[in-house]
Amino acid sequence: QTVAVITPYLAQPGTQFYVEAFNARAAELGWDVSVVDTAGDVGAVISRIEDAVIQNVDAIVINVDPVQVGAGLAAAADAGIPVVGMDAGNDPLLAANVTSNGYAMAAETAVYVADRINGAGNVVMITFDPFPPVQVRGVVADAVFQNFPDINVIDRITPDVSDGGIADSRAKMEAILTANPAPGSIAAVWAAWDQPALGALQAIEAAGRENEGIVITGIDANPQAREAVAAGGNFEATVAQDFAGIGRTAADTVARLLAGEQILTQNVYVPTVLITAANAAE
Amino acid sequence: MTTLTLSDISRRYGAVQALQGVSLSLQSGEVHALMGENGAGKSTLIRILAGLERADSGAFHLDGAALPPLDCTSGLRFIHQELQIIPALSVAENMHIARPYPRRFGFVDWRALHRASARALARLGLSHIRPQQLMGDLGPGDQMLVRIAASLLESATQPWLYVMDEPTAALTGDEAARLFRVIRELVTQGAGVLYVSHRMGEVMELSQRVTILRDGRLIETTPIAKTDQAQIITAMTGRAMADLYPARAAAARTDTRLSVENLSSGRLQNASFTVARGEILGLAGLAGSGRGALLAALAGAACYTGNVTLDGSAPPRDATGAWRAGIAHVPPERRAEGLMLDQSITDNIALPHLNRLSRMGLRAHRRERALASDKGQAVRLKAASVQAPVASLSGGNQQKVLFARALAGNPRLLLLNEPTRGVDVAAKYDIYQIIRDLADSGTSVIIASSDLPELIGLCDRIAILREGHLTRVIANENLTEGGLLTHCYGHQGDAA
Amino acid sequence: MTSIFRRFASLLGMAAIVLFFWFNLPETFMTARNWLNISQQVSMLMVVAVAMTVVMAMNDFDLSVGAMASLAGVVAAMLFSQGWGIGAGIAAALAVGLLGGALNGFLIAGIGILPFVATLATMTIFSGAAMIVSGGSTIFGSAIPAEFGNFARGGIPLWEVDGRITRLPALTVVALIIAALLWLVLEQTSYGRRLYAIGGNAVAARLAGVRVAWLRASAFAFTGVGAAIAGLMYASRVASANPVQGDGLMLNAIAAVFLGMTLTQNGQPKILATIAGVFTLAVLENGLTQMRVDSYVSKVLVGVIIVLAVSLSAISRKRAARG
Amino acid sequence: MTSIFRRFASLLGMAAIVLFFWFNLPETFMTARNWLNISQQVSMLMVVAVAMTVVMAMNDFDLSVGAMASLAGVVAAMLFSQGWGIGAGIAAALAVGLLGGALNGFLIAGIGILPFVATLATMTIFSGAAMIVSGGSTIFGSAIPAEFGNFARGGIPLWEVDGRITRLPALTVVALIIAALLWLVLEQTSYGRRLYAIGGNAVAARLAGVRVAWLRASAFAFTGVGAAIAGLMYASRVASANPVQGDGLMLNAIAAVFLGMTLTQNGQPKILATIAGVFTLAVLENGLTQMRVDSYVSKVLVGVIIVLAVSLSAISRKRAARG
Ligand SMILES: Nc1ncnc2c1ncn2[C@@H]1O[C@H](COP(=O)(O)OP(=O)(O)OP(=O)(O)O)[C@@H](O)[C@H]1O
Ligand SMILES: Nc1ncnc2c1ncn2[C@@H]1O[C@H](COP(=O)(O)OP(=O)(O)OP(=O)(O)O)[C@@H](O)[C@H]1O
Ligand SMILES: O[C@@H]1[C@@H](O)[C@@H](O)CO[C@H]1O
Ligand SMILES: [Mg+2]
Ligand SMILES: [Mg+2]
Repeated sequence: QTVAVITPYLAQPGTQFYVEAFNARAAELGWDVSVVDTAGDVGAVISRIEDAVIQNVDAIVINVDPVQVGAGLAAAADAGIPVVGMDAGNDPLLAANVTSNGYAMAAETAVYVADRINGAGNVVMITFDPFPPVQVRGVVADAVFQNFPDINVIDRITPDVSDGGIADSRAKMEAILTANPAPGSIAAVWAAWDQPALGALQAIEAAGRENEGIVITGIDANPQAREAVAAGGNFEATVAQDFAGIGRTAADTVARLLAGEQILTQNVYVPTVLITAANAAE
Repeated sequence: MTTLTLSDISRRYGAVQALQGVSLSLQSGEVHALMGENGAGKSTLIRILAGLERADSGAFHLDGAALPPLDCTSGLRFIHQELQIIPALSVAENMHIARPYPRRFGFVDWRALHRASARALARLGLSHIRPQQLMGDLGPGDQMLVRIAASLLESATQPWLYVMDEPTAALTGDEAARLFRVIRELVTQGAGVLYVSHRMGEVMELSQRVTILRDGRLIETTPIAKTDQAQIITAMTGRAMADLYPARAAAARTDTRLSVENLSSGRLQNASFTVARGEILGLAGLAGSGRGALLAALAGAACYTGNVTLDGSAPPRDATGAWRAGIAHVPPERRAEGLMLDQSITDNIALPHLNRLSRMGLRAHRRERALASDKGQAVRLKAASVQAPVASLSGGNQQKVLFARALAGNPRLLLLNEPTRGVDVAAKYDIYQIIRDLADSGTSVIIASSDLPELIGLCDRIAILREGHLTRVIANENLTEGGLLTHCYGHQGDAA
Repeated sequence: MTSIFRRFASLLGMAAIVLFFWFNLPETFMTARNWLNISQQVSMLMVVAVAMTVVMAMNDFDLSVGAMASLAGVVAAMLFSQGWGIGAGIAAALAVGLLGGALNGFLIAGIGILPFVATLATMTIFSGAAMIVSGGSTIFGSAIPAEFGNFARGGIPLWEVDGRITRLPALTVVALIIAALLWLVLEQTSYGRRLYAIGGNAVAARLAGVRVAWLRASAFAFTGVGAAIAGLMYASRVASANPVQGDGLMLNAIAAVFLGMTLTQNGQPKILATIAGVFTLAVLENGLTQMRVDSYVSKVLVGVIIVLAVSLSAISRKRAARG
Repeated sequence: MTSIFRRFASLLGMAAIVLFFWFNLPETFMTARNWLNISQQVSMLMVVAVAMTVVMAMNDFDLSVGAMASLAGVVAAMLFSQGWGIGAGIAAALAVGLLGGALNGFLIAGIGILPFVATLATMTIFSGAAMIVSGGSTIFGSAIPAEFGNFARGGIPLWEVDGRITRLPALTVVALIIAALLWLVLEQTSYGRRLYAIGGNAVAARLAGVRVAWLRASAFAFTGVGAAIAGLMYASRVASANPVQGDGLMLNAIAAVFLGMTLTQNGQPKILATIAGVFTLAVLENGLTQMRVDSYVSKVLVGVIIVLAVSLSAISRKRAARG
């Protein structure tokens, strides 16, 4: 059986991991998998879905906001080919979406920040609204911080992610540090994913302000972030998404569909774990 | 009769006063020549007339009524000095750039376009040029003729004045003759012509009145009948000019410097000849006879077959090697093939000589500038400074930059293709003198020119090229223009 | 002759690509369905590329087309979400395209800024504006009227086999109409011919009395509208609008025009050639995906194949110049 | 005279930007620390931009620099992770830059493909190669030798206040050295002068004895190495290598060179002017972020300010041309 995995985000560490796990499971199941990366071009995902439909694959897996590729989903639906989302989003044309709970992850790190700074201080948020799974995290963190009258969000940055997310976040953070030179003037940096958290960490270390107790949190627990958290510096917490679990579960979900099963709840959540210095090494 | 009067026109570029209080009155029904040295302000005046540039001060009157500058252009047709073509478009489209294209249902009517263009081309006798042909595929002479033909296109309002800025600079004798025939025809039909040229002969022959500019000022406007060549030259240059051509060396030269056997390149086939040390060899021929091909081959700009030796050994076959071996050349198209217009005079002159001027690859700016001002002076270059961009120079002065570049290496062999195109009389005389001095010091010179008096005045021997063959080399004794032309056309040709 | 061979050389390259896929994908590649599919996939790029051809005819560039496509998409979507009708929203988006294009034209022809700099700056401006308008996120769902999204799914019925109707996709139709219009403008009107005159030699055109500034400005306005149309097509195709969704169109459009230029007589940008360029890029993507080549390897292959195709024409041009 | 005013006009624009931020951020903007910081942030872009200046002097472009920077970074990181030493890894990455640049040079000068097309194709190739080499993911952590990452954190100690040492960042030093070298090459050698001659009129340069093909090819090779150096600097700065991390450098580098060109006498690309262009872009980002301008709004502002700065010079140039 042939399955096409189509994503614009293969360069992202998270995507890498679940695609690998998906492939591993698919190999066990004896499938023939082709992985297509459109390198950030969401519109091209539609085209590649259409191409896969013409090839008459048995199933399609996407890792992109399904709302934006509706035309492709419709083509697949017309041809009766099931489409499964892997950390994608919701859409009636999607048979199922296997993902982590973004709302929950953001709540965990935002609350971690609020607790660590005792509900008071200036917080810098690094968010990215153009990508829906990340956008929801910002919404939740906003809500959490708003609920603390003494927490003040002094800046909400959208970094340029075309460089992988670290370098531009770092440059922006350096400017913010320069603009707030007094020790203690920044209490925490809440980042919606790990790359900007790492950029912020590098900026703080380069500015020689690692001893002010600025708390940084991220989401994803990618290995570089895990190392940083384990090192016990400013980067204190992140959330491990079970990327491998998402990939494996997505493959299993496809298998169930190919076996003719109906999936009842559209979202299939794979559990996550808050990572701090205590459990980072595991 | 229509009269356009320009009064008190001035124009300054930075430190250069290009025009200073010039007044002029142009009439239908006559050829009015505009003369002056390179940089005198002729083209500037024409650009102002065309509305391409604003005058700092001055007024225009058409038949006595004052006009805003741009309004007088409707009855005028312009041929500007620098050959302005669009190589990638067809001849017909080039002719119609500024005209409404013939249309049907709002869309271009290509057949009508081509027919109208063909009619205008026919008026100049250019039946060998097809309207559909690409402009870039034509030679420079033909390109200029097309531009002239464009001004002859029929239109609703018939023009009353044709303004031509050095139209013959790139033309050969017979091409020019066709133009003169049309000019006379236009004048007979009642139109006027404002005519700029550095060629004394054609001015004397064509025009009824002549206006002379010097350093941006009006010297005089006189009927041609009341003046002569010597007076015009004196008015232009401010000094009397004696002999136009330097005296030739008395003794015949014998030691061969360049020997060419069976050279074929492009349209040139199996040319054989020799040039002695210190000799000036002229190349005479009609357009497309192979003069350019011969010079390009020797300059290392084109591949060739055949045996060539320079001082006994084979010269390099690429341009870089040629310059290093002391073979300098002046290409025929100064803008396309010669100059970096936006760069300084120094940079343009020093370019082929950088190796010699620099030390271990590092540039010696001071020596470059010294070389440029030295050679610039030698050719009487008129420029604000040697650091000025070449684009700010008048056409003739741009040509002098190229000539200065070729001189700068004290070449063994100097290859010149139309070197005095657009150069004024006084400067031409200087250039001729320089060429002769170089020859006397041992340089061998080959010069192709469509200006036959120039060849006759300057060369020791003249090679005749016809349809790609070098038919003969004749000693320059008692040659006349007519005689030379007869050779160019072949024996049974018509020398008119 | 020479130019015929040169054009032939490049066409040969393109034909070789098609034949290669035909041979390797005998069942699916050379089918009406696949080609209709490709035609729909490229329709947005085609509109941007033909619009780009207009300014490139003048030897100019417009780097802002991608950002403008994104902006037009989010503007329309935003207005839809505020209750505007489809017609009004589309009209507003096109007006934004016209204004943005006119701004480019003004900066370039009026102020005299180099096209590259001016459109790089407006690219940033349009892109930032798209972010601001949309709040940085995707506008979708009930905000987008169903008819708007349905448009891209519809098409002109061609034939029916086994109850399945094959359609000429609506987006393909739009792209063809716009390409035809711009072909008429560039090739068959004096306006278009003057743009080529400017591209061939701007100084000559000015000396001859062509109103260079005015023509340049208007051509950029045209291109802005073209980009906006592409943005609307994109939004309709994805039934949503995202502030960066059109950005990738810019480099691809330029690539398509340049590829096309290897087909034309004097290396001029021409509408038909641009369309061939667009299809070359699209066919490569389509064929390589269908052959299930790894996407990274296929990226390298696309580059290599373009180099080879273009080399053919470059070498034959050199030959021609030499002999 | 005219050109002095023109250059003055553009410098005025740039000075106005600096003054504006100085005034609005009196405590933090005009500090040595902030400027050292900026110098470090721009160091990669500076290297790419000065390398780009070399080909732009010939009136050419290199669109592949960003992809080459990414490729060089992942090649070095990959080799490190396979146990290569730092020196060997860096040498290999530079060799990749040289080869890639030479490939560009060969396609452009040897085969005769337009620089835009050739480097667009190699951009795709290099980018795909970077994906293949890295498997598409970020290489980091223990794979990257600590000294490699530490290099970017180090610098030359300048002075000490309250026990805190202020350093001239190592990346800044590298960027300055490369800029100085390329300044020497372009402005003070016959080689550089010949590149400008090619840029002024390639046909005339060839007839005047310049070995155009050879010089063009070698200049592209230079630029490839420059891009590779920037990629290594980038990897050192983020202590990791990602197959797309350098991609954004390309457009910014071109923007910087063009911005710089508004400062020079005949609008020629010059190293010092490019550096001014690079700093203009960086100062805008830095100042606007410090002023806490919304990221989207600041994007629009960057575009607007560039337009204004460049307009000043364009308008004064027009004035000058008029008299
Ligand atoms: N755009 C410009 N910028 C600066 N100086 C200029 C410009 N155009 C013309 N000049 C100067 O104005 C003077 C007159 O130039 P113009 O071209 O009118 O001379 P001309 O009489 O036509 O000479 P030629 O016989 O060589 O064509 C020259 O000194 C020239 O250098
Ligand atoms: N001195 C030179 N240096 C470099 N290139 C030259 C030189 N002379 C001529 N050329 C070039 O050589 C080519 C052939 O010359 P051209 O077109 O004049 O043909 P031709 O048959 O030689 O005609 P003619 O006899 O009228 O010169 C042209 O491209 C021309 O520009
Ligand atoms: O969920 C992850 C995010 O955390 C971010 O890393 C980008 O890729 C997505 O798949
Ligand atoms: Mg003149
Ligand atoms: Mg000739």
